[in-house]
Amino acid sequence: MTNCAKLPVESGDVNDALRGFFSGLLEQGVVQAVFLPMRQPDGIMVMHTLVRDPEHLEGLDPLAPVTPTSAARLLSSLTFRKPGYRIAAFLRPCDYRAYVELVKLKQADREQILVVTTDCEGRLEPKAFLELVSEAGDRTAMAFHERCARGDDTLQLLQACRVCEHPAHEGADIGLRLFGADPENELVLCGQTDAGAEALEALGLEEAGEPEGRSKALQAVIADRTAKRDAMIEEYRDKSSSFAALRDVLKTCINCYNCRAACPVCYCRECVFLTDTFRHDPEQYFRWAGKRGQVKLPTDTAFFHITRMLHISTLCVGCGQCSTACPMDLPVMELFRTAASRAQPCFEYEPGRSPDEPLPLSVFEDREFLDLTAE
Amino acid sequence: MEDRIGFYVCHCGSNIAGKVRVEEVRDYIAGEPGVAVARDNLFMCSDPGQEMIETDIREQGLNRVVVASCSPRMHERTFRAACQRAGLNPYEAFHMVCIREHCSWVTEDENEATKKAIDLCRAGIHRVPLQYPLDAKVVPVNPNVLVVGGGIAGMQAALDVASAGFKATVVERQPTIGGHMLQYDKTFPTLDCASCIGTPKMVSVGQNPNIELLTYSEVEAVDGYVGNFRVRVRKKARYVNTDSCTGCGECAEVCPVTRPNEWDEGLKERKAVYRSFPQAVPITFAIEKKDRAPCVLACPAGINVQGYVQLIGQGRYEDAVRLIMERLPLPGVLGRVCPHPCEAQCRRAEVDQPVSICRLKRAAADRVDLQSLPKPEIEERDERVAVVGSGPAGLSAAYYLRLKGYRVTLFEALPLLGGMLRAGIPDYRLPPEVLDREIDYILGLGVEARTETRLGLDFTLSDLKDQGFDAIFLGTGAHLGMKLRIPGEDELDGVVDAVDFLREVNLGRGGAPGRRAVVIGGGNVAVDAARTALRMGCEEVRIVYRRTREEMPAYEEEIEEALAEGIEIHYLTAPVRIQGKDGRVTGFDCIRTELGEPDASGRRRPVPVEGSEFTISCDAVIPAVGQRPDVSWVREEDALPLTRWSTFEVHPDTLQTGLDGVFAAGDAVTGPATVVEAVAAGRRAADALHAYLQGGDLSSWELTPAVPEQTGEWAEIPEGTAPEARAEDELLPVEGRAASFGEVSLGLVEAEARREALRCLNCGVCSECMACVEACKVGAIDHSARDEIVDLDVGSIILATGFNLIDPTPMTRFGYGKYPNVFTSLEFERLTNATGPTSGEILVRDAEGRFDRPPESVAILHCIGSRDVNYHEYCSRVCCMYALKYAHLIKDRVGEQTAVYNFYIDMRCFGKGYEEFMNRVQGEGVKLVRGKAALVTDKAEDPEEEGRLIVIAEDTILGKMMRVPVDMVLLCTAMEPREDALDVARMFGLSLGRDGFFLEEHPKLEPVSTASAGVFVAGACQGPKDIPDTVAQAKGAAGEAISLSAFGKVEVSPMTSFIDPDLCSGCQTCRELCAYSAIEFDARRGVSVVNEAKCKGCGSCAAHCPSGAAKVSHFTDRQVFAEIEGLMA
Amino acid sequence: MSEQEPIIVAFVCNWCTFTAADLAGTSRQKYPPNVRLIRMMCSGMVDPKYVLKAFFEGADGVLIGGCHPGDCHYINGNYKARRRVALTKEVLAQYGLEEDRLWLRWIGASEGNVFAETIREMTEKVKALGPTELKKELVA
Amino acid sequence: MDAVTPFLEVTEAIKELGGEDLERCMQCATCTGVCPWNLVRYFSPRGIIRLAQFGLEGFESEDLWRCVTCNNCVIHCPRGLRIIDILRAMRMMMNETGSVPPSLKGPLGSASNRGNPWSGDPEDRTAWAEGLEIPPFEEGVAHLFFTCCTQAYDARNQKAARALVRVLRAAGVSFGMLTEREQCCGDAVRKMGGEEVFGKLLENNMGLFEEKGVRSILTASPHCYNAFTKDYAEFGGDYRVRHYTEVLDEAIDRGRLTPSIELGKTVTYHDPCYLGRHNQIYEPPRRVLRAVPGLDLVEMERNREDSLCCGGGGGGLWNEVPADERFAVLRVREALETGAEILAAACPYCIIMFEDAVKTLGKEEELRVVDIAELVLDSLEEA
Repeated sequence: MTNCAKLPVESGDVNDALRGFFSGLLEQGVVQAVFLPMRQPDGIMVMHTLVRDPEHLEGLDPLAPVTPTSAARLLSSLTFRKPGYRIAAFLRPCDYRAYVELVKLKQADREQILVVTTDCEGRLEPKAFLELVSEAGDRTAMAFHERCARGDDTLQLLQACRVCEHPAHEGADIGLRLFGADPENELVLCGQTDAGAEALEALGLEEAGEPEGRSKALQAVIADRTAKRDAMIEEYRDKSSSFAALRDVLKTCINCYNCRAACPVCYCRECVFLTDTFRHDPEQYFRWAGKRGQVKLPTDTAFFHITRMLHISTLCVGCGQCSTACPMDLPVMELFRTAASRAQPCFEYEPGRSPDEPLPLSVFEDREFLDLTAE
Repeated sequence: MEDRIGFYVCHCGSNIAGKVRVEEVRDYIAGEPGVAVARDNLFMCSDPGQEMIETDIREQGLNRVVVASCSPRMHERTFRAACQRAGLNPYEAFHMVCIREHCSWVTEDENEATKKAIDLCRAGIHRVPLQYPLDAKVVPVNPNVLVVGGGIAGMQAALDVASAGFKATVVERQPTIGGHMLQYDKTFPTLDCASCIGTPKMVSVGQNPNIELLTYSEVEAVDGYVGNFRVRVRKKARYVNTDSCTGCGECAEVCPVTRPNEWDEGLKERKAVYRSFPQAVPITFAIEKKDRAPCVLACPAGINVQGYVQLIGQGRYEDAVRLIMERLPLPGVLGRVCPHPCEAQCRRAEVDQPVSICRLKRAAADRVDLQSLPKPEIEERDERVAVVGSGPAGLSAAYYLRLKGYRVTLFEALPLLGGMLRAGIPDYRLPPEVLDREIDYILGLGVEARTETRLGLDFTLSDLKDQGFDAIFLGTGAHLGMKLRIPGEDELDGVVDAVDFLREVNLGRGGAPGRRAVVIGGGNVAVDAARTALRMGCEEVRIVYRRTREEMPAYEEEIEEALAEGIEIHYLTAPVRIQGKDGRVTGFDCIRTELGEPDASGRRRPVPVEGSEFTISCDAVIPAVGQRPDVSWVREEDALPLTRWSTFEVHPDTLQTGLDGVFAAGDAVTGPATVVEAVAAGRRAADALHAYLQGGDLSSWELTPAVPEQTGEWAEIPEGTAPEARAEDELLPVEGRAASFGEVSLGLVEAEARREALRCLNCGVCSECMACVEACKVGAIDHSARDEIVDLDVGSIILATGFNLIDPTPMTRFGYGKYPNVFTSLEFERLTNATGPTSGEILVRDAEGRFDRPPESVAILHCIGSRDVNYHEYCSRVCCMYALKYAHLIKDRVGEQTAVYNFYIDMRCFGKGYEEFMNRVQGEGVKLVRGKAALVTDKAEDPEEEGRLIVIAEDTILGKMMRVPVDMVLLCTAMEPREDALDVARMFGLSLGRDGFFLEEHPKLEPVSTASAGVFVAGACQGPKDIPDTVAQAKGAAGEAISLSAFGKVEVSPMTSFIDPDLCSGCQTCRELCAYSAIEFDARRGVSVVNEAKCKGCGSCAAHCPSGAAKVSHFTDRQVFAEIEGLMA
Repeated sequence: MSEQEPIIVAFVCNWCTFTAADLAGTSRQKYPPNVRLIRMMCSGMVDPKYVLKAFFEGADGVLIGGCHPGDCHYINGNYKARRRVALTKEVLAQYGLEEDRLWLRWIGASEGNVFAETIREMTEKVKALGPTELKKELVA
Repeated sequence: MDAVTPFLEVTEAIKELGGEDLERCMQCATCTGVCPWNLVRYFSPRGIIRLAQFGLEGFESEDLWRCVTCNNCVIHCPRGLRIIDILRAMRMMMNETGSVPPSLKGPLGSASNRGNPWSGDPEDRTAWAEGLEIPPFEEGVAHLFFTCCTQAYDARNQKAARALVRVLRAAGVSFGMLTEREQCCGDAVRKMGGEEVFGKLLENNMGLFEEKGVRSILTASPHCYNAFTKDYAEFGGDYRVRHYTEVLDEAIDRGRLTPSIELGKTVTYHDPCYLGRHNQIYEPPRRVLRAVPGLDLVEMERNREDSLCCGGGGGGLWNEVPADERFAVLRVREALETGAEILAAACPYCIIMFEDAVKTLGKEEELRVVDIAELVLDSLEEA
């Protein structure tokens, strides 16, 4: 049902074209605010910014291949109580899928949001992004796109993006086409939902068809990343096949709980590990040390990670923010995607697929898992 | 203030100390941090034990107490009370560790038992400091009590509750209270007569102002908690108003339908309107209704077939005709020509053959002079309705419109009224006098008839409007014959269409078509034409039909009669050409056919066979290949929409044509169809016209269905229903029959009709023949009653739902169901009861099942289905005693010399006065054979045993096989739970024991309370027991309920959940998980909040909440973690 | 009982399995001493992190006992427990926790013999598997 | 004082040998009541158990050897006791002291020395299959066709066995035979209390089966079926065992075997105790009979679990029983009462007992005793 529209691009300036698009949305009153990545005053780092005045769209750079923190978590802070105004939000597929889970958890609202997503060629490690900006400046996004289109594998993509099998999302309202497209002279935007189509009509953009090479290119990307994903999961299933092995992987974990803070679907106001349930009585440490000779501190490291898996392994969309946030560079995303690869099929559940799918642990069937209880 | 824990380990005599070295446990725990005092004691639960705790708390300043002894389910309350007496908060201070049921009693090795005990105690010591104060929640108790089941247990409980001044509501599934006990005659051991001691209880329950009686009712749903239950009860429709019914029983006298009476275990009959037994409370009757019978559903006119068949069975022909005429004005006519689709559905076919319903309708009509029926009062209206066409549709519409008070004028083109009934159907099937009689009755109601006035010729539709008719009904039928479209059809003399031929003959104007006639077609019209031609003098009449006998649409009996009259039928023959010489028919060319693929109508298309032409010499050809309405009269300006088969296009429900106020029905709308469908459509049109004339908006008008929705449930067909041949009506002898138009079928003789009607199986049970309505002097009967839902608010519930008896049929070796004189105990109780099948006489049955003579000897077999791992392992406790009672009753009633043998394993006469009763009965000469009866057979081995039942058993005392020939065998069948025990248990929150009865909270200490607080059990529903124990339990349960009601408030476990608003992120998953919807969402603060009144503390929310915001008090994460850490340290 | 005797921590629902354990006791059924009962109001109250805590504290097996589906005192607590245990088993299986170390069983209030039989069976299975890796290694 | 004193050592010994259920007998006498013996004479298993409960002499009387293990008492016992095992335990004690009735000495000795109770030469074990070229059982062959000793050495049963082989071949069943090393399944031997002899037979057979990789066994006799499913399982034997009527039933159902010739006979079927009451196989034999065109199957009053035993089990085949006490005679009379011309059997023991009974009653003309396989063969258009 996607009916697409064209956005002319002069002299390769994609951001200028997008600025036209987003300011159009504001001027036509389709939305009252836009929420998208904007260049910071230093001109280098890009952060999601809420903009109401089209004039302030000067420094927008939505396609910059970086998301310092999860856009889903940020957007949910704008919508955990139904906002009185409509927002057009630019979310990459993984952010949108995390956002859908937050909607189910009543931490975010879907109706007031016009979601603009893009074919996602992945994001860079922060260092690699800074290098690219220093080289390409304003054209960083397009430089990145060209090298991806050329299949340049020297690019230091985030590990999470290398193995991400969701480079696009049908559920978003509007999808920007990059695979098999030529953004430098024409941007193709497709209305994937009624709201999306109406928005495009309101802007009176010229009709356009899907870029023909797109679906083949998309399938190729998905196939490649799925293979890499399966390899990664295989590798980490071996690497963490016992508690001792897990302990070794996590041996440098300092219990800073930063991965929890960065994770979009870890929605607790305060993590139970920070509550007094885990403020053990000093005597208890003494007893542990007595029973086993010695006890490493901080304790409950593996306990924390496994408990977090029990809480969110079914909701994990593999966005990689946890690994990015880990000061000790632990393979947190790999461990959690491995856990998810077991938990999600167990309930035939795919996070972020659709807002109507109930959370697996909030429902149950009359007759299920009969082998579990030897019935 | 640091922890000061008092630890007490109990010896429990040798129960714990026998295996667990309690001193070692005491000393180990003494060393644990926080433990201020560690003692052991022989019996902690004893008063000295408790005092020791209290004094330690006061003197040693303890703030925690841990007792290691038996299961907390036993004495947690005792020790909490001790702590409370000593000033501590019972929930904060106390924790109990079970080292008896879970440790000493189940462990062989002493060391392992002691180690396990230590671990368990240490867990308690770690947990108790983390407990915090909780105050028991007190909720008000609604003083009303619900008693489920009106047997002796329910009645006794209700009476006790009422006498304590509280209101009890008794819900009983049967139409009367009384239960099993009131089915008995005498009761052991005192031989009190059951009704003498039972009926006073029933009467006082019936009259007690504090007891509300809901009989013929069932509980459908229960929710809420102790003190505050809300119970939904379905009061099943009784169809008898309990206030006005005096229980006189007149209605039962006239009710034609009999059913086996459940109260008499099926040994005696009762009527569809019935009372279980004379002393029933309430005294009022009830009517058993199942779904409308299949025949009623099949009748296009929706006549209550079962109703009039039953009335005919009673010889009440006028009532039958009146019932028929509610849906159909021409009983006599339809009794002769209806295709009777009802008979195709009659379930009697499952036994032998369907009931001959159509002939029965005729039998009734022929025996009633319509004029003698009381004139229906008609409330005159001034609107005028023109009914065009006096066929079945027109007559029906005219009749019902007239009954509604409209001034009806009937227009008929032909000189005589009746349409197809007159002109189509020959006299030998429908004598004109029958038709006239019924038409005159209709006219007699004030319908004005104008014959020989043809629509389109003598008047037009607009004329009618001008003449002031407010509405018009078109019943013009389908009188135009269809053409054969073969050469020679039009131009030759001797070719006459069947419809025209029949009309002319029936109006007395026609002559013989010729000497040798050929009729073409296979329907009723063709057969009628052929037999009429025969009667008009044709020497030879043949019917030519393109397909085979099976496909012929004519009625089976008509074809039979035609063949019998010598008419020849050529199957698989199709018309080709009619030959003629100088304008006259001389022959008829036709061709053989074969049946090919089925056509659109599903009938197989006849395909001509090459070169098989042949000629039939004849001088007359009568085509009868279908009719269509004559719509030549319709003019342009009438603008009457027609279909391509030239029938009127009408709205399917209202039957209104395209023209406002013009309705139509019958063959003119459907094309040629059956008479009954036309009559039914005429009645529907009358309803619609009535609505139209009252200015009703017809757009939303719906046909009120003749039959309410169905649950798909009919009376089961009793086994062993003897097959009886279906009554066939007498026909005129074949010879000479074809020479006259005298009616061929003479109908059923009265005796045969009455007998045929009694073959009806009464599928719907109550046949709604309304006989009872007339018989009831106070007008208490209301067949339109519906089930009622009643919501009760009660504080406590007493379940007294009783028991069932096992069905001994599968135990083939005892011969129950095979030999008529093998009875279950309950069946024998009914034999001894004065209101039973034999009015209290103990008799045995002859081969046909009739009780005729007293037995000379009786065998009573104990333990049938009890004490048997293949059926019920438990002993039913009551059989030995009632077996002795039976022995006494037989000796007393039938006579001293009657031999009574009891085959037993152990005589269990444990109760007060029981042994004395056995002593007395043995004195009266009952023979006790110590050996379970193995076999009951009728295979005699010597003359003495001929015709009697032989019980075979080994007498283990004699060490010999015994063969005891007797006339009657009584099986002491096991008491077992009700078949719906599991559903009832789940509805009230109980569980079932291994024996399938309701599980009490504790077999010894809490026999009448259950796991579900506020729900008590009494009587056999909790396990097999006799009346004394049942009454004792009933008084116990009443005591429990009264203590709740009297105290007015009850402590509810404070261990409910609560949500910490600072931690809650408002994801509301807990709200979705909560089974009691006890969690609401506070949108303003964006957090979920627990409604503590509704929360039962199950912890579903707490176990899910990742942040730990939702906690259950007394089972918080910290407390459980501490317990685990203590366990494994 | 020497050190290497396996310990099974059993979270048992108060209304059904705890009562069945009482019944096994009153009818003096003998079963191995390796099990330690922790009373929960419902199997639906068992938070997956309790199972984790038991294993990390050195338990060799964890049994969760609940009422038969349909018999739960709180209508459907046992159905929720079933999904939570399924998830816990799936996640812990990744770290080598064998199938027979974590059991969920429906044991009714009147099934003392079933309780004893289940304990015998599970002790046998857990004994065959030997001590858990967590018990040997110090993984806090 | 003329009294008896309990001698509980004997009771303990009986319990040791598998008779422990005797303690839970409540002496209700159902077993005596339903035991077929009491149709002809007084026989009280209850009485024998009573003596065993107190270890009193008298249980070793002649009656101990009368039980034909028909299982009727076991399925009706209200305490669910394994009565056959109690009596068998007492018989084992008698075997240990060598005091076994003379009629059983022969079969027990022959089974011990010659591997079959019929004193048949082990070499001739497969002689009955002469000319049928039954392939030996080895890798790739689906089922082992286990020859029952009675079929190997009894002439009448050899005929039935040959018919069965031809029918199985027509049904395309892949089966093979073992050599002479195959010995008696030991059911009768064990039921006579010859536990030691049974052990020898079992070892031989299980070793042979192990050696040849036998997984699936096809038996002609319900006794072999029962031995391989129950007795061998006690010693770790785990085989898929099927009685031939089940195999034929499945073949007919799958259309691989279609009896076509009309036989035009009325037949009644006798449920052998070891197929019916012991193993609840009632319907397959009846479905096979119904599949044969022109066979009108009529049921005797005592059918399925109420069937009356032919008297051959548990050593009954070898016991001397006066004519008026033989169950087979009663059963043949019942068959005649149904008006059937054929009494269909599915067990070699039944065939011997019924053939003898028909002769005793002189009813050879009116009633033929036929094995089901023979009936099926008669109805097959064999190439």
